[in-house]
Amino acid sequence: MSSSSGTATRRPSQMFRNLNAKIASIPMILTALCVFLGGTVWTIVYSFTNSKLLPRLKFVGLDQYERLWSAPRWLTSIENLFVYGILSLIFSLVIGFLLAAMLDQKIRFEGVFRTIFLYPFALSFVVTGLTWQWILNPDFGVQHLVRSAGWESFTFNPLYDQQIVIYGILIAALWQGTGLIMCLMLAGLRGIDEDIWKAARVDGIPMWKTYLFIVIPMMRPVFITTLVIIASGIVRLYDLVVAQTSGGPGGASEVPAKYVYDYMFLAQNLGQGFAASTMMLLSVAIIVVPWAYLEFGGRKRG
Amino acid sequence: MADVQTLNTVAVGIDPVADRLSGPQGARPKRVLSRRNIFLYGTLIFVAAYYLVPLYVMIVTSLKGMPEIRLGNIFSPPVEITFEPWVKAWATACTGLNCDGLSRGFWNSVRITVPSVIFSIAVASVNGYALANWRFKGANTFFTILIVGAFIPYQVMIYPIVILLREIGLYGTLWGLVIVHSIFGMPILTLLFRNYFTSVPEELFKAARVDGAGFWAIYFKIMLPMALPIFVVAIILQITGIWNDFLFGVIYTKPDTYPMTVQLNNIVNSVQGVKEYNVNMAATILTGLVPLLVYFVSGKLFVRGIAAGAVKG
Amino acid sequence: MKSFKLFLASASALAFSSMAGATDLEVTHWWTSGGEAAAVAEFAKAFEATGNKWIDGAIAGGGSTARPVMVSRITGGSPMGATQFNTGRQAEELVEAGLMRDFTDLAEKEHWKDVIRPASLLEGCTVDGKVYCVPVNIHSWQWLWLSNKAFEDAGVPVPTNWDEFVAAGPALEKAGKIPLAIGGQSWQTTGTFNVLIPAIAGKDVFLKVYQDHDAEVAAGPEIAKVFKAADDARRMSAKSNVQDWNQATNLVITGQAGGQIMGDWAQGEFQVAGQVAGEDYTCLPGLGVNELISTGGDSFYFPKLDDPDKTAAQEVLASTMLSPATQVSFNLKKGSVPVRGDVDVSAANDCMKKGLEILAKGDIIPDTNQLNTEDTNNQLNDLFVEFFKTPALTPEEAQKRYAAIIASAD
Amino acid sequence: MTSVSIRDLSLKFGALEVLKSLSIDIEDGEFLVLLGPSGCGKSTLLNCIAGLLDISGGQIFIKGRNVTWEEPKDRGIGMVFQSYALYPQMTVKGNLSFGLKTARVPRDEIARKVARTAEVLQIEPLLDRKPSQLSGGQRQRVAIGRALVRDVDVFLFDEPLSNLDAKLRAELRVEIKRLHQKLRNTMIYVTHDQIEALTLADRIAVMRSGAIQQLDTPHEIYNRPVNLYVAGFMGSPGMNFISGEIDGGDSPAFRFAGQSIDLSTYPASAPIKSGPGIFGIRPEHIVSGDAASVEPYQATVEIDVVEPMGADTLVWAMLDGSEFRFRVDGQTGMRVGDHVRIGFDPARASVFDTATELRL
Repeated sequence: MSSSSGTATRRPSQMFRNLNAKIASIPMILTALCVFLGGTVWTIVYSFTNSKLLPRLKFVGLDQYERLWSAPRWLTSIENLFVYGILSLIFSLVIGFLLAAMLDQKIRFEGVFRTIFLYPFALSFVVTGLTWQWILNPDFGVQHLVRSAGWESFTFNPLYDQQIVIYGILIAALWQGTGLIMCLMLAGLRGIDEDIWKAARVDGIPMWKTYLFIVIPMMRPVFITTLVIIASGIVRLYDLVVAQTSGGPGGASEVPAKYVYDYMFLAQNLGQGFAASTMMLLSVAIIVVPWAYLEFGGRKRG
Repeated sequence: MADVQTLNTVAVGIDPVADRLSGPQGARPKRVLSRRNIFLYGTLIFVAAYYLVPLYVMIVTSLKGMPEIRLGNIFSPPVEITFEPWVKAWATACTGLNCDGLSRGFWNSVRITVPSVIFSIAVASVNGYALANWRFKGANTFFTILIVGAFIPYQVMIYPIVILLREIGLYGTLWGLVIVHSIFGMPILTLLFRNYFTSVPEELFKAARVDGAGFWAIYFKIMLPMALPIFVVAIILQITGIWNDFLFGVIYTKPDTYPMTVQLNNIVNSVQGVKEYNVNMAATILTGLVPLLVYFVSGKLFVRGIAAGAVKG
Repeated sequence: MKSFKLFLASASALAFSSMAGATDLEVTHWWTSGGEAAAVAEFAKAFEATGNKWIDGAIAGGGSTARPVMVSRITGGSPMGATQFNTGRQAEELVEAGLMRDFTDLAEKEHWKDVIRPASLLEGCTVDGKVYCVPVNIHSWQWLWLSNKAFEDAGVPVPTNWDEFVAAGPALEKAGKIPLAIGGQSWQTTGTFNVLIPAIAGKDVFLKVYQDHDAEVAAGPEIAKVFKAADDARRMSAKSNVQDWNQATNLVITGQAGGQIMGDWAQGEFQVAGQVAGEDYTCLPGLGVNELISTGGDSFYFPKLDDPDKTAAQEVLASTMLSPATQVSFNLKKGSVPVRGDVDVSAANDCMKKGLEILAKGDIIPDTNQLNTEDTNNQLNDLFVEFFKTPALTPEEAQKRYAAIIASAD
Repeated sequence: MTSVSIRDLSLKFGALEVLKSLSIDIEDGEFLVLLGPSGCGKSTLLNCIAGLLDISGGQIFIKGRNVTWEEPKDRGIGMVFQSYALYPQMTVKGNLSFGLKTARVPRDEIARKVARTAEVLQIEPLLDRKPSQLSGGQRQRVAIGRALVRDVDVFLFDEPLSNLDAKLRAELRVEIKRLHQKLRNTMIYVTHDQIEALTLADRIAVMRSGAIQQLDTPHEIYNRPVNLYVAGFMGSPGMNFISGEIDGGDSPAFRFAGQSIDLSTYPASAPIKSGPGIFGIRPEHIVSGDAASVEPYQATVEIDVVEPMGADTLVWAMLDGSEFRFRVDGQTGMRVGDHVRIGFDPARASVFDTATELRL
């Protein structure tokens, strides 16, 4: 041993600790910084310009935002997203959980039912939209069927009625998405210790109470994953609307993501599209960033 | 006694050990024809019908001729079954001057999906592993940005990515599209893998370090073989997501490399006179066939994989 | 042909293998309906006759789906060989950004200035005195297409102008017909309104509003009359549950609807369906009130490319598209009017002949695509799609919003 | 010669100081036990020695080499974990040879070493099984084998027996002791079980909230705990404590509730001063019945609870308001309510200053 026990080695540079882990994370770091953060900053900067077809740095202050908030279509879009978002969140969670709870009752043909509930998730929103547009078409879909069965005054044409068109979209969205939610919930239920059920039975607690007060609180991580999936889907709602109604009738089913796309690419008014993007990013940031930071930012484990 | 027998019959077919994760654990049943069971199965069958109707309508419509569609309602079974719409959708439907249906798009989709799935999962699994086990300084900040990124609508990012791909010279290439899919798959997949690797006992990781294994040795020899269930989930999610993608497919490729979904859109929207609903439906089913098959074949693995770690916290 | 030969020479000097032979040239467009596809085929045929290969890049779903793709690809550095845009301001910025190819030499050599009429078409392609695109056809919006069968069924004579048509509305409805077919796509509702302006209020008002962007006129009594007419149109089209323009046209073809306000491209659909003008259907230019037509249309732009073979092929394609033979065969299928005044159009049907006459008389207005930016058009689309589908939105209220859009237009 | 030497080691997580400037020197071949309740930092310290946690300050030497910033694999250590941490997808043989393979040891040498280790631990029949096919005891044996096979200087054990049932725990405990006697490697062993500590250790370091309370032989720690904490933690059942007053001076005594215990024979480290104090005596140092009559201090107590434990019986009683336990023979006939004479020698007791909690 040449190095006597008295010598002190200096703390090596932090740069090279876990060097391999850092190298392996380069794609993630680049994506986070260049795409998500960089793209966001870029979008925000250009939202203050009057860029038309191509991005140009001619600043016009808040003009784009003033126009955005006075556009009836944008207001409709926000309102639609709000209604759709709340209903979609509630129904996805409730239906997903109820289906999972029913499948968890030691039933026969569980696999068959599970596959039936899950298969729509394999289909794209475009396919979902087309199919439901077809089923909800008043001239040959459900309304036609009921009317030809004798109930002449029956009216069910959500895609052609401005007041309820957003519910027509919701029906299709739930059809497509609840299977995955059910799957997540089912996985969560299977992760519950069986002793809990024994304890509840011994204590004579009714089943619904056990679910509500014991099981659901224990499934917090599942609900968080589910929430991320549902919520990110809500903000991104676009394909389904385009495939089902193209925003119609009369712009009654417009959504913010479509506003962004249309103004960026159809109207060739990038500035306006970026302003709408910024508003979306802002609302996402207000809701998601504090939560994500609490959930993932702190030093957990250990 | 009757109760016990019922229980036994119900338990048949469920291997209590092997299927621990996928086997039922809820409250146990009492009698097959109890009021509760009638309610349970009744509800399940009713809901299943709601989920099946669109598939039924798609299949039935695709087997009808156009005159029959115009007359009958969409729910009635075909009087005369014809496979012509399927042939047309696959091989002869026209978009502009190209009259080769979806057939070309199928192979394009395969060519896009395979490398995208492999690449995006490779990157995300390494990310998740690094985040769960190596936690270098700042890692959580990047991860938080990534999770917030999961909420950014794709439309918002189209333009920055066009510029990005142009700058690195990959616009319009297959690799450009692979990168785009990897970027947008990264948040959810990384979350999935991170959660899974976090649920692996940390001592295992420590033991491997004491044994002299480095970052990659631990990943390939210890973590990877243990993570198969979550890989199945990731593969299923990515195959469906990428196969079904339309937006990136149309914007970041060229006509001769258009994926199936873009061709589906072309067929469905190329209205020549009247809408050929039967052809549209056949094309729709054909396009959805690959992800559907994936689900039908591996649905059980999917649930098991999710249970194995995706939902832990 | 000099520059073309120059290109050929340099290309073959660079590589023997890449002779002028079959150069693939990708052409993107959104012509996917029956009549449109048949017309595109004429271009492709003529181009392939020159020994090159036409790679068809059709994107279905109309300009609104296709244009983002085209713009992204051009700005993303992966341009196609040639691409369609509407004649007008859609590609203005791409030209300004130097992404498009300058065809001034070819235009001078082939005397485009002399053969293309009206001159406004080539002006639309000209930026700073240089020619950047090739107009291929003239489309006019101002047509009312009527189904003779529908009126026969309703027991009323086929109208000869807008007012008679409105008067016949109740009779059509009684016979279970949709009086006026309008597709759900927003550009169709805006188009309908823009056709009503010159018909109801006259050419001057149209130009004041769209050329000068005079908000006072837009808020004035003349436009109020137009909104009244639009209100009639809204009532008559209430039951029209279709999305695409050609589905709406199909309602007219099959006699389910009385009429449709649509551009002359609808003629292609009648033709594909084997219908004869005057017998099966009737066309009223300028809604039968004020016989004038707009001179919009389609143009092809050619992005700058690095490959010398493709650059040469671009030139061949541009030249081919404007050649007299192609102009005739293409436009007959498309239902549009050739941009050349020196071609033989005796094969044209009645409706097209009417259009040619009006054109010859010079009763023309520019197309809104030439006057407005896409931004303004899109705002108008938002307004009119809402107006036509929302009975609760009064004409007065809509006119207020209309005037505001015009005021902010540039 | 010192085998492992820790100098001023400290570790902070943000503002939280987990390890507070620890210094320990461990002799070659010594068996050191880190003992303490959960959360005292003993496992953290072990992880620092292993290099699995980056420390905030101080240095670590192994075999005279400064390894403070070396990778775990370069420190010449082997480690055994509480949850065994066997690689589930590898066979026992795979588990044993993984580290050697990583270090690129020649294949025949790996085979030789694995065979030898398997022989030492008597796990030869298990070599081709997967961990999921093994019992808990077998798994832990494999885990020990994994550390053993690498021929290292220092073994680190992180609560290796906590997941086993009582019987297996006792068996493996002896086995580890035997292993140590045979190999004479340096071993550092973390546990919260004082029986394990007392039976295995050459020296024990009792830890509390990141600091070492006492580092000494098991005998010293058991008999002469430096403070109230160590006294209370060591021994089962725990030491009896009585609060009262200390009388200093020439004939020192401990007074409580009218009673007085003579401390003149107490081996104090310094002259005893007056003041509030705590008197501690282990249950096993109290005798009862006739034997009590020879002890310097005697008292009569009423029996509260009797806990027969087989070999002996634990008796709970009240001594003038203080709860009191003592150990008697398993065959005793004592009953609840009986009045019994007890006695002990204050020289075997420990007396603490109430304020500083330090032993006098």
